[in-house]
Amino acid sequence: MRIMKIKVLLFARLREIVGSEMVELHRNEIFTVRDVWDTLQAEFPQVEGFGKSLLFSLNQEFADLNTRIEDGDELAIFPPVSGGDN
Amino acid sequence: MRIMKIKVLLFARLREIVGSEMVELHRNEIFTVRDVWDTLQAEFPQVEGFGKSLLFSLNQEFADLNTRIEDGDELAIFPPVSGGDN
Amino acid sequence: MRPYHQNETGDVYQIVQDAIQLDKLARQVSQPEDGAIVTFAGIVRNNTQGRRTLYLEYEGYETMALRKMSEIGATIKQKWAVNQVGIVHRLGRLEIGETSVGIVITSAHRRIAFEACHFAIDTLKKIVPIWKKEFFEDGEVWIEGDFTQLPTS
Amino acid sequence: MRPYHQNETGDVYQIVQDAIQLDKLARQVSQPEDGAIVTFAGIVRNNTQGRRTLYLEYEGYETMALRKMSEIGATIKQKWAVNQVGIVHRLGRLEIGETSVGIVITSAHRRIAFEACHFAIDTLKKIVPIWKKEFFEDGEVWIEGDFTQLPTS
Repeated sequence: MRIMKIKVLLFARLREIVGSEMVELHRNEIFTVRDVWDTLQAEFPQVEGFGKSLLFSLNQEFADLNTRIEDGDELAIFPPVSGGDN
Repeated sequence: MRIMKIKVLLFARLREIVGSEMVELHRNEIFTVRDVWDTLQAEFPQVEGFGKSLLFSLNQEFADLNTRIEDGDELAIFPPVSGGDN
Repeated sequence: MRPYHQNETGDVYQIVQDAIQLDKLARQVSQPEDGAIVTFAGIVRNNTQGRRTLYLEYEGYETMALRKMSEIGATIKQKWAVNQVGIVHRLGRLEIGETSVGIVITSAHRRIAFEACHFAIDTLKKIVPIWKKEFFEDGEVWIEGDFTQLPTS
Repeated sequence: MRPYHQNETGDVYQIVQDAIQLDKLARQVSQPEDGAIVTFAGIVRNNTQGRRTLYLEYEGYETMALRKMSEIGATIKQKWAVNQVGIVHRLGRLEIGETSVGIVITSAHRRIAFEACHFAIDTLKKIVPIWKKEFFEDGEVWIEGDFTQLPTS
């Protein structure tokens, strides 16, 4: 069985909580964004409370938990955006 | 009977048609803006077609044909304004 | 170049004969409480409905125009939580691309700044006694605004 | 200072690390067909609900942010008859009074320019992946936008 490697970009508070702006996950079955998020939660339990209000992007387009992932895709996970004026 | 002198400021197309930016009208009874406008039309028949869409101001506040005039008031007559962008 | 003249509340209502510097006006009226600055510049366009414009001439009833510009600012400050208002109109001959009117609204919040700035230019075009004459290759024409019955004081 | 980078349609979508010069951006994108230029500047305010702010730090997912800023411009050009769009966002540490985002919309007509500019900043705050952290005298906090289910492509 092939092991898939997925690189995940993290931003803002999520980046700080995990302590890294990029993590590489290894799993033998990764099909969707949900699989990645489950793996991330298993490896970094501190992110758990975050789940309901996170955003996902795949190859720089918004994605959701059911979006399918291919090898080499650029996945990012981040809180709701807050740029612009304050 | 006292002769009232009223100075009337004219602007834009109205100024061009009359050929002056200020006219002084003399009349023995001037009570309202309407009296001034009637006198102006009598002295400068070329302004007649203008009547329906003119604006009046008395002492730099918008006025109408029924507004009363006192000696020394600053009266102005002008077309609808068109400042700003084009 | 001299700074714009701020009145006792820090707002600017001014008529000028030379180029309007909107960025300078914005810097001058802005404060540490501002979160949003919206500006409007009215620009002399190179055409009117396809007819090629050469230049414009603006004429004003200056004392009344200044009074009406201040009135617009006072209305804005009553209606919205804006911090500062700046309205500067230029008179005389203006070339294509030049700014005839510049408006700056500062506020803590953007929606207020947009609404107030839009209101300012819409109202200016109704009540501020300034007129423009447009010069084409083959003639000239006074532009007249829409006639609206204005409130008398 | 270098000019902003205009793409093949003349629009600007850029992320910078230094001061945003909104007047320069406006001059660069403006054209003889413009009758109205509306700009928006988002400014670092000195307080949030009365609590004194020291400074802000902005962080972005730059490649995606640029893509989303271009998308906003493309949507605007589909919806309104605007001439040019310029959107510049700054990242890094910003002091009170500095501009975090600058938007310029040029159009023949003012209503269009106001609507498009307001739409641009409202949409930017929903879909452009940039975040800010606010530093107070006694702590710091990540500001998070309202969570909204975004359309997936």
